[in-house]
This record gives sequence, structure tokens and C-alpha cells, in this order.
Amino acid sequence: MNTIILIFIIFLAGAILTFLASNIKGLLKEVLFLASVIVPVVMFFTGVKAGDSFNFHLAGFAFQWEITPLGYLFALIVTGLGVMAAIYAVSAMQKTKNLGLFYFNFILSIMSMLGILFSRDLVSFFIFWEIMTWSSYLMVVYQGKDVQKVGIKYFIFSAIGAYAMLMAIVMVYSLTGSMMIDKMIQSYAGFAFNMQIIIPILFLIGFGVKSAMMPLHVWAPGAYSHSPMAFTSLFSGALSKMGIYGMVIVMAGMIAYFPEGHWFRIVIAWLGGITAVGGTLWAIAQDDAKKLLAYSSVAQLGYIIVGVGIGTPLAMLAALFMAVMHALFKGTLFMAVGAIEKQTGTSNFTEVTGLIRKMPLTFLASLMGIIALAGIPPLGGFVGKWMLYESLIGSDHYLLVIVIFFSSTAAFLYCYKFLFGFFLGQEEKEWEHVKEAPVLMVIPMIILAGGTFLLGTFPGLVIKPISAGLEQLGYAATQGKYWEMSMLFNEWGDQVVLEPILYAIIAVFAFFLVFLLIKNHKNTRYVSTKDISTSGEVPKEHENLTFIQNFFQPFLRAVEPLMKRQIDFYYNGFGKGIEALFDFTRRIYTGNGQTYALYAIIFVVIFLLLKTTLFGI
Amino acid sequence: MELFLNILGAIATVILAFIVGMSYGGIVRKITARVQNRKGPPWYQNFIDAYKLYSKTTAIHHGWMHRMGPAFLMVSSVVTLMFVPVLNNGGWFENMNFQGDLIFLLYIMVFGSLGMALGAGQTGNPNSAIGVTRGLSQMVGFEIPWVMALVAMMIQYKTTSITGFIEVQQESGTWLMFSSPFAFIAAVLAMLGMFRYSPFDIVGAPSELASGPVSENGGKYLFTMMSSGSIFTFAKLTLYVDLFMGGANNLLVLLIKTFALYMVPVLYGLVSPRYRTEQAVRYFWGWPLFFGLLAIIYAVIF
Amino acid sequence: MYKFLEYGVYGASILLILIGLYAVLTKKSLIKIVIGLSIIDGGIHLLLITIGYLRQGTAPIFSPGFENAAAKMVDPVPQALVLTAIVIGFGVTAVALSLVIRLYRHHRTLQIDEIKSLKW
Amino acid sequence: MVGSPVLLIAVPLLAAFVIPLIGMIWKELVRIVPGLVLAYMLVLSVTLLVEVNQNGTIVETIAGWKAPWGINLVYSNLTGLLATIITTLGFLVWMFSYRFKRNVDFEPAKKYFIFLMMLVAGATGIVITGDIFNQFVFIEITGISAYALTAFYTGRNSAEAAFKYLMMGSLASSFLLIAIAIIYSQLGTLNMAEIASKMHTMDPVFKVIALIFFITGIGIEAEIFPLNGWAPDAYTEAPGPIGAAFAGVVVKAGIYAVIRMVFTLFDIPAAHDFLITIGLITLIVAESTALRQEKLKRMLAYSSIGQMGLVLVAFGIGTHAGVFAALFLMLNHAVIKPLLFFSGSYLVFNSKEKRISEVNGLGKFMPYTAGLFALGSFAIVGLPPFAGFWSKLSVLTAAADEGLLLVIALVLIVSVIEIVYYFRVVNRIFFQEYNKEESVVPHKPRFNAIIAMTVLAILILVIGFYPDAVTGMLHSASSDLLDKSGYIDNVLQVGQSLIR
Amino acid sequence: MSYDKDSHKIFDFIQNWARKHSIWVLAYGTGCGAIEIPPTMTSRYDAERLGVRGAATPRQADVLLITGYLTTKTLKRVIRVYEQMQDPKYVIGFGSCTINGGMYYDSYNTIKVLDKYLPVDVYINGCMPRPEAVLAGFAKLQQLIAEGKANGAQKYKENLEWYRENQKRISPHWVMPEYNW
Repeated sequence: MNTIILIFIIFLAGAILTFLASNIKGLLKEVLFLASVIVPVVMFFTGVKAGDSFNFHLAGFAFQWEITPLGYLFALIVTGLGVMAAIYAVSAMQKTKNLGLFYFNFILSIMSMLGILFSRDLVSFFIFWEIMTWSSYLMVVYQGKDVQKVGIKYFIFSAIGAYAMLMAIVMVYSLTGSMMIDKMIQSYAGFAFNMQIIIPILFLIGFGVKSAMMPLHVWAPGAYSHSPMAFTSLFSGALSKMGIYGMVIVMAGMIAYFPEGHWFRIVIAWLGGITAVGGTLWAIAQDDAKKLLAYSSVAQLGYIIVGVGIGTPLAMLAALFMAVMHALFKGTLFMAVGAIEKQTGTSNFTEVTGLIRKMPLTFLASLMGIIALAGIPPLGGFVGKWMLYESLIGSDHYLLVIVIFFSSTAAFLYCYKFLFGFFLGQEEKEWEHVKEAPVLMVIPMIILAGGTFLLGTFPGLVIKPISAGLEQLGYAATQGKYWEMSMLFNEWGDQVVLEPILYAIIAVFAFFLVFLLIKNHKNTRYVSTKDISTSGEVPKEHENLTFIQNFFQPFLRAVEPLMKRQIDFYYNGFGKGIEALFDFTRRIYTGNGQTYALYAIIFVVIFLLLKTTLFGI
Repeated sequence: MELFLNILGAIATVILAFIVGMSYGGIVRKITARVQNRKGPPWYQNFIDAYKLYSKTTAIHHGWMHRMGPAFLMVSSVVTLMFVPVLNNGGWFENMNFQGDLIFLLYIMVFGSLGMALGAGQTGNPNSAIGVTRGLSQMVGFEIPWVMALVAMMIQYKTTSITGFIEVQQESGTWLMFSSPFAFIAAVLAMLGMFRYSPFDIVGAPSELASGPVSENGGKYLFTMMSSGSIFTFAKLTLYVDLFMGGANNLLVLLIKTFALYMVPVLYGLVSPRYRTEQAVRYFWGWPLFFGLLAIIYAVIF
Repeated sequence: MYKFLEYGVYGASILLILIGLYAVLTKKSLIKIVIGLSIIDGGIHLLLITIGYLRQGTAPIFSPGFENAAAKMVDPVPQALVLTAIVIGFGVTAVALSLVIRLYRHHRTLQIDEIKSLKW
Repeated sequence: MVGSPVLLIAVPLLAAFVIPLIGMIWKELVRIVPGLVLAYMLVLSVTLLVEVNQNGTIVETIAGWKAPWGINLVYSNLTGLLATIITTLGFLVWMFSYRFKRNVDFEPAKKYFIFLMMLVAGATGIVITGDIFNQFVFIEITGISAYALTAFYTGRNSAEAAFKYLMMGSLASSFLLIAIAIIYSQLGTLNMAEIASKMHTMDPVFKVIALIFFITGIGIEAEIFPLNGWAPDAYTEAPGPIGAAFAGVVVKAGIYAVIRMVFTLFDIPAAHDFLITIGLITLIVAESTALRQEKLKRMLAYSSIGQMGLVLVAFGIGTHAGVFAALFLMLNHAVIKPLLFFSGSYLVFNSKEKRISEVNGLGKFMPYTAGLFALGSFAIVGLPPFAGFWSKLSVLTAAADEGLLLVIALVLIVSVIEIVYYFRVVNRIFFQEYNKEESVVPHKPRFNAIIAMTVLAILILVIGFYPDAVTGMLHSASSDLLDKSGYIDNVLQVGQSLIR
Repeated sequence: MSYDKDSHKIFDFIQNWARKHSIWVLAYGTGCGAIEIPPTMTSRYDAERLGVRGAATPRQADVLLITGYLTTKTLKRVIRVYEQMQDPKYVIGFGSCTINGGMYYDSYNTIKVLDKYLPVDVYINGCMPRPEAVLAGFAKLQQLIAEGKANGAQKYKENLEWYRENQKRISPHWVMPEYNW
């Protein structure tokens, strides 16, 4: 039997079995869950290689599942993060009600993501896309918080995106008579001009929603923060990448028709830039870690969209590298928030402080995640940023560089807020009892954080598969040019060698750490955070000395004009208007039988009067 | 062997940077005193302070992050220095500049502030946290014109490497501060924020924040920070000199150029009161941003 | 004369339909609406019969002596239709009246615009 | 030959009259016999459909009168498919309502099942008859039993709903009669096939007028927009399973009548555009109204109307793909909407007002029913891999083939609205707190109801995962509908069929 | 790294020299004497030329300058600040009030003899002491440091119980954390 279809069957069967087993006491469901995630993933790594395919016909459409190099790259993200998140979830979701539903959707979303990556025809692409949407939707509402607002918002936007995509798909189908992605890309040049415009825009809406592009991002903060953190790591890390994947497929596939500098590309890139800035600014203003990370995800996806939009080989490389990195570090960070929430019961900065000594491993993971997120060398985030800047400068998008740089500098603010809010600051008595998260939750975090470290020094590890993916998309020119194990190139031939940098950093750090610790290490004692210079005052237990409220108020005051109004406001207004309109139109049904009879008569009379115009007689 | 020499050269560079930075600090104190009609401390006062701080006991800490904070800071400044070619002809001070470029530098430069901020955060002192937030906000402010200047230069000279810029200047014979003046103006205005003299000394702000992030650090910690600050000062000044003033062929020229450049923020600071944070942030988004834009336009046109 | 009568019957049936419609659309009483519906039915029945009417036609029965009368026969189909329709109309009217009774029992009124608890 | 299509009508009607008598023997028989009858109908319709698939259309004459003089029944791929859908649903409705409520004791049960059988028989008759007046009669039979079933509960609202339904229904029958009168006066025949074959001779003015009266008359049954005022009331106030029967049986028959008129009887090409327009209006108005509903069944009713609008749009496209899509939609709707009505009626079983807000947190108490409701919602909004997706996809591809981009856009926008109101309910069921006292435990469905719902759910999943299970049937049915001359030939050369 | 008698002399010498020339002062300026600090630091007297410089927090400071009287309320804070300072550390009693209460000699809530509560290394006499006197005080402190005699902190450590007793007499509700050196 074909391994591809077997993978899907195991996923599906595993999902159903886990769901059915969810009411059985004992570890059966956990074991089933892990098995049904890990077994197919192992099969994916061992039994499948790029180029394998599986074809069949259903409902009159030809289905083709094939593993492309690009799909393989994204599948690495999905499977890697998926397994980590699954291990994390087993521990994190203990003692939760309705566990079956969680496991079911978890497995289904991993399956659907792999499905998206494998499909080479638009129908199965869309089918898996929708499965992904609703399974993730069920995760968003899973905890029952704000379901009517957040959940519905997520689903509305997803549906708008998906239906825009569906419209594009059926248009492509009617134009080419085939649902194959390759066929679409090939015959794109032959479309009428308006179709050439409309189809990519519709696709873009579809993918833009999933990847939280700026005017379509409003679902993201709520959805990310309301789903269980075990899933959010996957949600933000892998699921949102599907939008990027689609964008890459469509945009890069049509590279021949949208050359670099085409207005369409520039529009996308600028949308990405706006997304990055907006996401960052709003992230700074958040007091809830989940919301902060959610907005941060929006911003990070903005960078990726910029890269995809620019579309030079280096920019593409940067975008895909950042996609991988984002999966790693955002997975870590969401997991960390989940651990904190599990241990303390809240994820609000203003409530939790000073966990660093209680949850050191979580802190370590978050620290690495944050450093990677901020793009500070030597961790992986920097590599992606570097390539993005170089590609932007190399392709003459100077203002975009500034925009991106602003966003990424401002990102330090929320990065610091995240670390400070949870781990640093006063160690309150309220949180004295907090323990480090369970081992199964810590291990995935540490592994993912280690991944950022590894890729920061040896980006070649992932740049190689990315190059393979890009070749598939038609960037044959990039062959071998942009990847080296530990070296980065820009388009002018300048380079950064990462390995000695890492050694230098480690050496200097170690030297000065030893310098600071030597001699007085034994004499130095730990003192509590209450023992600080507060003009001689002895802080009482109840006194709150942590500065976290209005953390970045001065900065926010400085950027106030940019943040006056959320786009949410307009969407909500639109929604309210629509509902009011519908409230009005439904009054057609007056409840009076006579009125209905009158409608019938009017119907007849109108058509009798207009019969010539309507029926041509 | 070569590696060993390189390491030796790096250590020499660090020591040089330390000495020069410290001396500059002392001279600035002296100048400040003279401007305020005081006699002021001797120029080597900073060395005395540093040694005293080094010799003080450090009996307490607030946790590992607190202890590692200064080391982070040091990493930032030393690694920054590593990537800045001190002298044009290389030699002992060549460092690792062949491996890095400006964007890398930009990021490694903030590495220290963030690490320091973490250390400051763990002390639990609210003043530290406030100072950190101010510092980060201000950083967002001044990085924009600074980056605009750099981008303008990059597109003008089609390189992102510092040695590349030096070569450009050596070939053309003109300093970049003349051939791309707007970038230089933007960069210098950004420098005001970078060096945190008045009116941008909102981070330390002794009378408000009790020296801000460093308020819980004494003794060795403070010593490390102080040295790191000196090294960083030197590194940044050298970077500016390399970028805009054609680098330096020997140490004396380097000292003259850096000192001259250093006087800009110092003298500007001497006659300025302190801004509020949002004012400071907005300051950089005013004229400096304008000059940055002008620089980019200039670079695109020429 | 016959022609006039024929048109007259057409006219009368349409008039009946319109009268019924008038009642259905404007009268507020449920009973009157039911009556209106019956009048419409009556009008349509009349219309149907008129369609099948043949001037000086005979009954549509083949009997001895009238073997060739097929051409002169009145069309029997409309009559069958009308018979069926009348039965159906009767049934509908019966159900309608029973519903009216129940409505009156619950609402204590026969005004149709007061009976609209189901709406929108 | 297992039986004749006549039996599909004759047996239930006969049984309807016999039930009161056998009820005297053993009361339980009143419940059992209708089941047997409906099961028989189901088996018969399926076997006939299989046969039609193999041997071609069956044309059955009644009392030996050949077409065009006598009344004949046409059991073709299309009508057979619809008849099968109708009888299946009839059977499932019976199974679901075997003991729907405790208070349905002997006397109401007798009436209930008699009318149910008449409803199914009438709807089957509408579908399989080949005579226009006969169709009218069946419409009336369906109508009268529907009025009675609407008024089944003796509350004030059900009487009101039934009266509105009746009022509209008799207006509809009047319009139909007028149309029949016009056609008969012009063409002198009532046989559909003959009308179709002679239609080109008819005066265009009369043709259009007849079409308008027809569409108005049947449109009331088929819930076309301005004529569907009765529908939400009837759906809401009728017993839950009857709502399902309306959605699955009555409306299907009405739609069939409309498309038979437009596709076979009248040769007016503009009628297709008319169908698209009116279907879109129906779709939009109904779905937007459904968005603001407070009562669950009413919401389902409007949704049902909207789906019918979509079906009309798909038919209006007029190509093979369009007809296929429309039939697929009808099939899916006939599977999904009853499931929603079934499970929905249990969700609001104990509540007086049947408000949506009262389903909060019910997923905890009745996970299976609520899960089925969720499944139905997922399916009807067209999420893959459930049944509704395939029909929606085929509608869109059919529309795209004809370049009807505006239609596609509108349909998709409306789908978003649909998603909103369905998911609001699903959210409430599963993810919000139970907001009533713990003592009020919701009514759990009975075993028979669970079976009925499970069958539908399995159908949804089967169609969803393997649409090819039904597409072949649908394709032959749509070819059948579009093959006008074949229909005429089949019916008018009935002699050949008889020999077989 | 406090007074390690066994360490090399030359190291000690350099160390003391550096300490002598780098005196970071934490001024506890609650008393009226604080008014004399600015003239001392600014252009006319310019204490910075001697290496005297303000420090912002006790962690960084070498010298605790208590300007004038302490009340029973502020004493607690001063002790806290003193204990937070890192070795080596010195205390300068500034003004007569710190010696014997000065003009508040009979006040019920003023600390009259500071030395009972904190180990004062240098007293600066006067009410107010003029900047010259302050500078003289600093010079005296420098001299003491250079000679290695400014060992108030040592004294405090050794006699902590005695000091505590005195301190607790002033602040009966003693809730301060342990002294950490």
C-alpha cells in the first residue's frame, strides 16, 4: 500500500480511536494519541521521499498527492512541531474535560496540514484546508471562553478566506478544465487579463487570512490566545504557515508572470510590512502573554509575507527560513506560556511575576525563544532577519527595510516585556508554591529552543532543503548559491560566517562570567527581591514593587497616532451594520397571513406586467 | 598559530578599547567640569573608580540572570568591537571584520542591552525596570534614523561590509560624511541617543530612577558594566569613524577622529536638559528621520 | 348572443376570482378569508367548465344513434377536473374552518392581523 | 417485476384508510403498520430505481388508458431518485417518531401516521405522475395532510401556522388550476409529455402567463422567496420530525414540479435566468433572515428555504453540471436537514420557547445528539469532508463553467452567513455553560430516534468520504431531466414499455 | 574582599589609594544639612576633583553621608540603607545633630548620638558645617582610608548585637531583614 495514503489512514483511524477511547480510564488514550501522531510521522520520515505520489479519482475530479521538495520542507515543520506539541499536550492537558475532542482535533489538524502540503490538486488542497480550519476552530472554542466572539470571528474570517480561495479554484477550473496546481500555473499566462488579476487576489485573500495578513488578521489574537496552549504552539507555529505555503505556491509559481517589482508583489510586500508594524505595536500594548505572542505571531508572519512578496531568491529563502524559525521559537514560547498558565493559573503579566527561580527551565527555553524572536545573534532568528534585510536592500525596497527594521526593533520591547513580566521582577509570595512544569512539558520546549540555537549557527541545515524547495518553484538560478553550512551571503557577495561568531560570543561570555563569579562566588549569597534599594524602606509582603502596569506607556504615547483605532473596530461596525440590516429585512415576514397572500399576488402581478422584459415575449 | 595571533590581537584590541574608552570617560568628566566652571577630577579618575569598584565586595546577588547580566553586556560590546576594524591596515586590530557586516552589528549591539535588561529585571527593583523600558523605547527611536543612514550608504555604495566602506573611501579619497552628508547627519543625530548623554540620559536618570537598570549593581557588576560601556563607546566611535571618516591609518589619527566625533554628543549634552521618554522617542522621528529619508533619496538618485 | 354569453361567463369567472382575491386580501375576518378562498375556487371551476363548453354540444356520452357525435361533444375532461377540484376545495375548506375554530378558541378573535404570534 | 409504481401511491393511501380499522385490533399496530407500509415503499422504490437504471424508464398507465388520454406514472431515473429520497425520508421520519413524545398516544398517533403516510404518498405522487392535473391533485393531498400535521399540536401557534399554510396553499392551488385551465384551453391535453411536445404551438403570451401561474402556484410549495411566508411558521410549529419531512419531502416534490415545468413543459429559455434570479433572492433573503433568528427550528426553516434557493440557482444554470449540482444539493439537503431537525428537536425538547439560547451546554448531557447536530451543521455549511461540500463544490464549478461569477460570489457570501448562524448554535451547545438548573435534565432521545439519526449521519459521512457512491445515480438523473425528447418519447410510446 | 591582613602590602596600598580617591557618596539628606551638599559638589568647592561623587543607590555607594538629625522614624531607613551597602563602607556624620543632637538635644524623637546606632567614621562638626568643613571631613576620611583605619564597618559587624539592641530600642517593632554583608 502506498505510504502516503497509509499515513493519512493512520492519522484518521488514530483520531477516531483516540476519540472513542477518551472516556476509558488509564493511559490508553494518551498512548493512542501519541502513537497516532508519532507513528505516521515516523513513517513520513522513513517511508516517504520527495517525489512519491498517489493518484485517484473522486467525484469527477482527479486527485494527486505528491511530495514536493517545498512540501517536504513545510512538512518538516509540521511533523517536528506536531510531535513536540503532542508530547507537550499529553502532559499539559491532563485533567481536562473533553479530552477526546482535543486529541481528535489535534490529530486531524496535523493530518490536514500534511494533506495540504501533499496535495497537488486544488480540490484536495481545499478539502484539507477546510478540515484544518474547522479542526483548529474547534480548538479555539475548546476552552469555552468567549466562543461567540472569538470563535465565530475566527471562523468567519477563515470562511471568507476559504471561500475566496474556493472561488478562485472554481474559476481556475472553469478556465483550465483541470484542478491541478501545476496546470493552473502553466496556463496562467493564457488567462484573460481580469482573470489574471482576480485569481491571485482571491488566492491571496485565502492565504492572507490564515497567515494573518494585516487587514485580515483580526481573528488571530483571540484565536491564538483562546485555544489551549498545547495547540496554539502548533497553531501559530505550523498552521499559520499553511497560508505562507499557499502564498509561496501561488506567488512563486507565478513568478514568471509576476516578475520582481511587479506591483502585485509590492502590494503584498507592503501589506506584510504593515502587518509587521501593526502586529508589533499592538503586541507591545498587550498585558496578556497569549495576546502578546499572538500579535507577535502576526508581526512575524508579516516579515515572512514581505519576503514572499518581494520574491527574489534571497527574499524567498529568508521567508522560508523565517517560517521554520518562527515555528521553532513561537512553538517554544507558546509552550512556555502554557506551562506557566498550567502552574499558576493565569497568563497575565500583571498577575504573575518572578518565576525565574521557580521555573528555571521554562525560563531558559523562553529566553532562547525570545532571543531568537528578537533576531539577536547567535540564535536562529537573526539569520532570517539578516537575509530579509539583505534581500530588501538588494532589491531596492528601501522604505520597506526601514519599516521592517522599525518593527523588529520595537519587537525588543515586547520581548523584554514577556521575559520580565513572567520571570523577572519581584518574587511575590503568592507564587511561592509554583513548581517547574512537568518533564514532558519542559522537554519539548528545550528541544525546540535548542533547535533555534542549532539553526542559528548552522543555518545550512535548513537552507539546503529550502533551496531544494525553491528549485522546485523555478528558482533554478539559486542553485547552491545561497547555502553554506554556517555562512550567509548577500547579493553583493558580502558574507557573515556564523561559527566563529558563536565561538567568540561563547568565549567572551564565559570569560566574563567566570570573571564575575570567581573569588566571590562562595561569599556571594542570594538575597530576595524584596532586598532592594528602596530609599531605605523595607517593603512589606503585600507591597507591589513590580513595575508592569503601563509597562511601555511612554513609548505607546509616542506612537499613539499609529494605534488610534484597531481594524477590529471597523469590522465590528460592519458586522453590526449587517446584523441591523438583516434585522430589518427579516421584517418581510410579518407574521400576517394576509401579507403573505399579498406577496403572492404582487409576485404574480409583477411578473405578468414584466413578462416581456423577463421572458422576452 | 594564526588563530592564536588573532585571539591575541582581539585581546589587545579589547584592552586598547578599554583604556581609550575609560580615558575618554575621564576626559569627558573633566570637560564637563570645565564647562561647569569646575576643576573636575583628573582624566584618570575613571580608572580609579573602576579599580575601586573592582576591589569592592559583591556579597549579594538576586539570581543567575542578575549575575549574568554584566557578562551579556560585555559580550555585546566586545563582540561589537571584534567586528569593527580598528585600523585600516589591519594588523593586530583587524579582528573579525571580514566575517560580519553592518546588519549583524546592529543586532549584536542590542544583544547587550537586552541581556543587561534581563539582569536588571531580576533584581526586582522597579526603577531598573522603568529604566529598561525607557532605554528600549529610546532605542526604537534612534535606531530608525541610524538604520536609514546605514541603508542609504549601503545602497549608495553597494556593500554592507564595513571594510567595504573603508575601501570605498580609500579609493575615492573623500570621506563618506562629505559624499553622503545626509546619512552622516542622520547617523550623528542617532548617535546622540546612542551615547545617552543629555538630553537622552533618560535611562539612568539618577534623580528619578536611582541610576535605572544598574541600581542594584555594585562592585564587580558595576565594574564590568563600566568597562563594557567604555569598550562599547570606543567600538561605536570607531565604527562611525570607519563608516564616515575614512577610518584611520594609525592609532593617533583614530584617537583624534574618535575624540572629535565623541565631542558631538558630549557637548550637545552639556547644554541640554533631559527629555521625557516620549519626547526623546519623537525627537528621533522628527529631523533625524527627515535626514534619513533625505539620505535615502540622495542615495537613490546618485 | 351565445358569444356574448360565452364571454360573459369568462368575465364572470374572472370577476369571481377577483372578488375572492379581494376578500382574501382585504377582509380581516378569518371566516371571510375562507369564504374568499371558496369564491376563488368557484370562479376557477367556472372558468374550467367554460373552457370545455362547446356551443350546442351534446353530452360526452357515446350512445346508440350518436356514434359520430364526438365532434359535437362537450369536452368531458374539464368536467372531471372540476368535479375533482370541487372535492378538494371542499376538503380544504373543511380543514380551514376547523382551523378557524381552533384559532378562535385560542385567540378569542377572528381578526387575522391580531393572530401573528409567529413572525420574523 | 417487483411491483408497479402505482403501488407507491396506492398502498399508503389504502393503508391510511385501513389504519383506523386495524387500530381496533391492537393499538400498537397503528404505529407498526405505517412503518411496514413505508418500508415497503422504500424497498419498492429502490428496486424500481435499480430496474430503471438497468432497463430504462418505466411508464405505468392507470386503468389501461394510454397516454395522452389516461393518467400515467413515469418512473425514470430522475423521478425514481426523488421518489427514493422521499420514501427513505418517510421511513426515517416514521422510525424517528415511532414514539416521539410520550403524550402521542393512540388517537393522535393514528392521525399522525395517517397524515404522514398521505404526505409521503402525495409527495411521491407529485414526483412520479405524468399528468399535470394529477399532479395538482397530489399537491392538494400533500397540502391537506401537511396542514393537518402542522396543526398536530393543539397549541395556538400550530393552528396559526397551519392556517397560514392553508391560506397560501389554497391560493397556490387556485393559481395552479388557472394555469392548468390555460394550458388545457390552448393545447387540449393534460399529459405532460404531450404538453411538452405541443408547447411550441402555443401562443407565447398564454405560455408565459401559464408559466407564471404555475411557478407561483408551485413556488408556494417550493418556498420561493416572496411566497414562502408560511414555511418558517409551519416548520417551527409542526412536530420536529414533520419539519424534517417538510424539508425532505414536501419541498423536494415542489422543486421537482418547478423544474419539470421549466425544463420539460415550457420551452422558455429565459426561465432559467428567472430561476437563477429568484433562487438567489430566495437564498439571500432566507439566509440573512436566518442569521437573526432566536428560535432553533425557525432558523433551520429559513436555512432550508435558503438551500432551496440555492437548488433553484443550480437548476437555473441549466447545464448538465448545473442540474447535477442541483440534484446533489437536493440529495444532501434531504439527508442533512432531517438530521438537523431530528437532533434539533431533541435539543429544544423541554423548552417552551424553543429558543437557541436554551441549548447552551447541552453537549454535556446529550453528547450523541448534540454531536449529530454538529455533524449536520458542518455538513450543511459545506465543510469537507462531509456531504455538503461536494454539492457546494459542484454548484460552484457548474456556475463557473457558465461564467456566473457574481452568482458564485453571492453564494459564497451567503455561505459565510450560513456558517455564522450554524456555528453560533454549535458553540452554544458544546462550549458554553449549561444555564439552567441542574434538575432540568434534558430529554434523551429514544433508541428508535437514535437509529434514525445514525442512519442519516452515516449517509452524510459516506457521501462525504466517497461521493462516487451517489454521483453515478445523480448523473443519470440529470441526463434524464435534460433529455426532453426522450421523456416525450418514453411516455407517448407507452405501448413499448408495456410490452416489457 | 575586605580587610585581609594577610594580603600583599602593595595591593593593599593600591587598593586603599583607589578607595581614597574614589568616594561615592550616598547622601541621606533628610536633615537641613543637605542644603550644604550642592555647594560642596558644584563649581565653587567642586568635591569631584577629590574623587567625591554622588551615588544613586546604596549598592554603588561607599560613603553614607547623614546630613543632620535623624528622627526615630528615619533611623530605621538609614540603618537599612547602611546595611545594604557593600563593603568597604563608611559613615560620615554631618553636622552637630549627629554628634549630640545639636539644637534638638532635648527633642523626644531625634537621634542624638548617631554612633550608638551606626559606626560613624568621621564626624563633621558645625551647624551647618560649611562646604570647607565638609571637604575637610572628606579629607579626613581619605586619610583614614589610606591608613586603613576607617574600619567602622568592621566595628559594626563585630558589635552587631550591641548596635541592634540600641536600634531596637528606638524602633520597638523591628521587622527588618537580616543584615547581609
